[in-house]
Amino acid sequence: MRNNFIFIILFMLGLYALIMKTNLIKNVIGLNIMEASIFFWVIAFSDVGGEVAIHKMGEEFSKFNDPVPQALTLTGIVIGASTAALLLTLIIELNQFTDTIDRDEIEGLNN
Amino acid sequence: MMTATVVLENLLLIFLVLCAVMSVRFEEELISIIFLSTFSIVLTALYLLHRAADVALAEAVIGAGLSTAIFMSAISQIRHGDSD
Amino acid sequence: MMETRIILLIIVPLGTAFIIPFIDLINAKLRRFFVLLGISIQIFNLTSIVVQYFDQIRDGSLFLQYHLGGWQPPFGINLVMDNLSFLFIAIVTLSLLFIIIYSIGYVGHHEGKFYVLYFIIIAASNGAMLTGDLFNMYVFIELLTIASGALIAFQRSHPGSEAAIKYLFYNIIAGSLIFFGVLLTYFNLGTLTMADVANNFAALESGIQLFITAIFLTALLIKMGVFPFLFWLPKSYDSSPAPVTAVLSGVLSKIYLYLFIRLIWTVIGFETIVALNLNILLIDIALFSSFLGHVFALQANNIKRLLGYSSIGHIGMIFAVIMLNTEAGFYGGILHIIAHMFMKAGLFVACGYLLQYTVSNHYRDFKGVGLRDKPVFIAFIILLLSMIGMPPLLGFASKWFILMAFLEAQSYFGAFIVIFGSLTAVIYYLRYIAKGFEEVRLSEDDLKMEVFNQPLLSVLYREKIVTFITYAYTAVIIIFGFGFRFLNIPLRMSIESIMNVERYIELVLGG
Amino acid sequence: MHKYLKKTLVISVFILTAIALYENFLLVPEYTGLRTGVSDYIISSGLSDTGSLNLITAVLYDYRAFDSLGESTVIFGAVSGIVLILSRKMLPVSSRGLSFIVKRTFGLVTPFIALFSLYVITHGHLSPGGGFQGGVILAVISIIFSIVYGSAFDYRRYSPQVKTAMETMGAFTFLGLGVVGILMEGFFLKNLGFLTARTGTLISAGSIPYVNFGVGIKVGAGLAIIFYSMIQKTFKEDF
Repeated sequence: MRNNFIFIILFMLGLYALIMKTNLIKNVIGLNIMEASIFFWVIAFSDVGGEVAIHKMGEEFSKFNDPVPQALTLTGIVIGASTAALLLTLIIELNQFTDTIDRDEIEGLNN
Repeated sequence: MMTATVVLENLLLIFLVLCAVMSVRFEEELISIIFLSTFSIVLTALYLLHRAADVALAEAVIGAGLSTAIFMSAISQIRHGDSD
Repeated sequence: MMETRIILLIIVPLGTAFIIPFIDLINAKLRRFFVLLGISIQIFNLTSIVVQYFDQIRDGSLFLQYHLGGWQPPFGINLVMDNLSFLFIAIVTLSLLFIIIYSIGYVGHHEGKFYVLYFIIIAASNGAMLTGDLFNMYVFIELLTIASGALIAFQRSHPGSEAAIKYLFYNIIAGSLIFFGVLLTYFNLGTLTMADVANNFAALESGIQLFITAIFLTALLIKMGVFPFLFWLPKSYDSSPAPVTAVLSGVLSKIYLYLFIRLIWTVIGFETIVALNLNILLIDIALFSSFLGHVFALQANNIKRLLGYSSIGHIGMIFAVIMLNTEAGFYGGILHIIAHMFMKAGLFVACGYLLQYTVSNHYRDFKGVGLRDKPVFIAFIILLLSMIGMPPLLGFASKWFILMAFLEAQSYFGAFIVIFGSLTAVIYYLRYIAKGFEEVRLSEDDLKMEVFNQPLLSVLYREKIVTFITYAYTAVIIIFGFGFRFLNIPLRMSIESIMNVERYIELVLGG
Repeated sequence: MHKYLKKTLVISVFILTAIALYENFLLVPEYTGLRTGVSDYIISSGLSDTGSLNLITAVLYDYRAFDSLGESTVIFGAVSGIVLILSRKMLPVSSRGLSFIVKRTFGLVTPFIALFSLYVITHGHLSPGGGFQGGVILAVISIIFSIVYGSAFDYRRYSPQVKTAMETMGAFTFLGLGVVGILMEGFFLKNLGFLTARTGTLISAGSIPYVNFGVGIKVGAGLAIIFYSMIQKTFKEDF
């Protein structure tokens, strides 16, 4: 319940930064927050109050948290970081031509 | 014991939202990035509270470490027309 | 039936992509050898599959699968090749082969990096079409996004980087929505295998069904460039180099259409869509998007942007006709996917070569292009006529079937859009053909400009390669235009495999 | 006026989206009431199937190893794109580094960071961590070199060519283990049976430690290249 609220707040905040801010770096930050909100929701939702999903030597296994969503989230985090890096590189490249990172001042981004 | 965890979690959640709001609100990019890094660290703590150790390690290393370094190197390369 | 060769369709291009940077360190001249080696192994592999399973392809019972790591479907990842994915893999591989031969001379700088990204696209498109697992599909979609995003900015020019930034913003949002949808599906059904999801999806509550379906549909509409989210598309088609535009328009949008068919018919199930009352809404959105694409194309003053808007029009039309869920609709839709793939890729390839004689892509600079290189321009005209829908060409056949499907379903707005598209296409294409044959006298300055617009590195026989490739596309259009009955059997069989979901589920989960 | 109209429109769309999301989340039942076929199987027999104590590593490198191959290819594609885009730029270069004290301190700390990354990589099947996390820590060493000693030092120690070779090596370790799986066990990326040892020891869990090692090297070298090309002109044009 609480986690759903946090997810919605963070997702909307990321979307706000993505759409309303004109600074391109801010847009990438918004994208990061948006992705992080999804990852956070997945982890919080899949927490059933069990242990970390690692067996301990010499102990019987007790109740574990679901390992599959955690593995998928790990993949998602790595993919998100590499796409953000590519995006930032392109922003550096665009800045070499325009000397600005304001979206409104760059005509080509608006048509 | 149980209530202590809940209180800690609530505090961390409030701090998480606060960091995200700050990161979006501030106009200066450098401050935004530092708040984003703090956001990742708080998120790491929350992942640990939710007992997802691998994801917490990945978020600490990638979100708070590498992403911040890449963001920093990006803003260090960016020229603003009026400054030079 | 377990078949090792279908995994080789993915890992051979992947291995080629991995080895090229290393080869560049040793000797850059060896690079083209490895590229040709990778491509020929790929073609050989596909041909051997066709030869061995020819009978099954013909009677529609083709079903090859592969369990990665030896895990049975609900626990591990599985690859599936049925008639639908076979047809798409065959045409995508053919189209990508043409484009890579074309780009051998075109790419002036950083050839190695171009081939790395290109082979990643080959591997990822095969993977996205073969996979039978939802999360694996997400990974391959992200792979397609990142490789094509880097390729759009390949020329490192000002408009190129703008286009790539815009493309990446839209597509990363779509990617994270797909991630969210996949995880929601997993939480509700406890599985990621498409067949297992399909088996249990109808039992879910209708609110959750709507939630998951809406998320997947939003993501796919962004990826395909249908109405509310079409604004990234013309810019990225306009600003990227010619082979990349051919890949974007000819191949990637078709892969997303394939994934759309897979998700809606196999995984979610069309009955669910009808029960949620989404099908009428989607047809109307798609037809409106098609209308908008044709109207925007009328006012475009730039040939590549015009072709981009026309792509929006055609994709919307295909989308709508597939959503009719009739056999005639699928027949026309898939035939038009094939036709549009070859027409658009051929047009962008020819256009990229012709535009090097001009100063800009603008309409007024198109003057006299047809007189510089007549053979390529003739092929260009034939492809344009096929886009309009002239009778002996493949574009006519596919548009005819689409029209018949709309009339059969009594969707008169759809039939109107098909005819409206053809009529506007006559106006906006004939303008360019007429302009291309205008006589022009060149001044000294124009000649100087021409030198700067040459590609950075010209290769021996480059003109011959380009002419050959454009004529190869034209030949495909003409041959299948006369003999579109050749495509009858593969089309019928792929429609069979779309419609017969139970067989898919049974074969994946049973063996 | 036009701007205010746009702002109101966008914010109303936001509010509608938020309400729609909230309504839909109310429908999602609690986790305990959901079907959990796959995760139950993995929790109960993941250890005996793969020999890996860490079930997340078991999912990442055994049950769903093909996803990890795709994921490391995403990093590979990003590296190629970034190197391609930035290779012509004359970006400002720092080769002086920080003060003497900082250099000495980090000179002492760096070997331990390397040791920690090696620990995280090799203990992926026993404790939290694995190839991706360890690889990123490995890339941090290169970042520290660039910041503290200046990028020229980093270039002398580990030139981009060496990093590219390491990246290719890591990628081929992964791919090669998959192909060996076809040859010996009959399936791509199948856990190699002859490598199994007593559960809980360092070299156990079949091919998982080797896959981890390959991924670690690949990710580390790739991310180091990304950071390096973002702070300095690195690769010469390859024609």
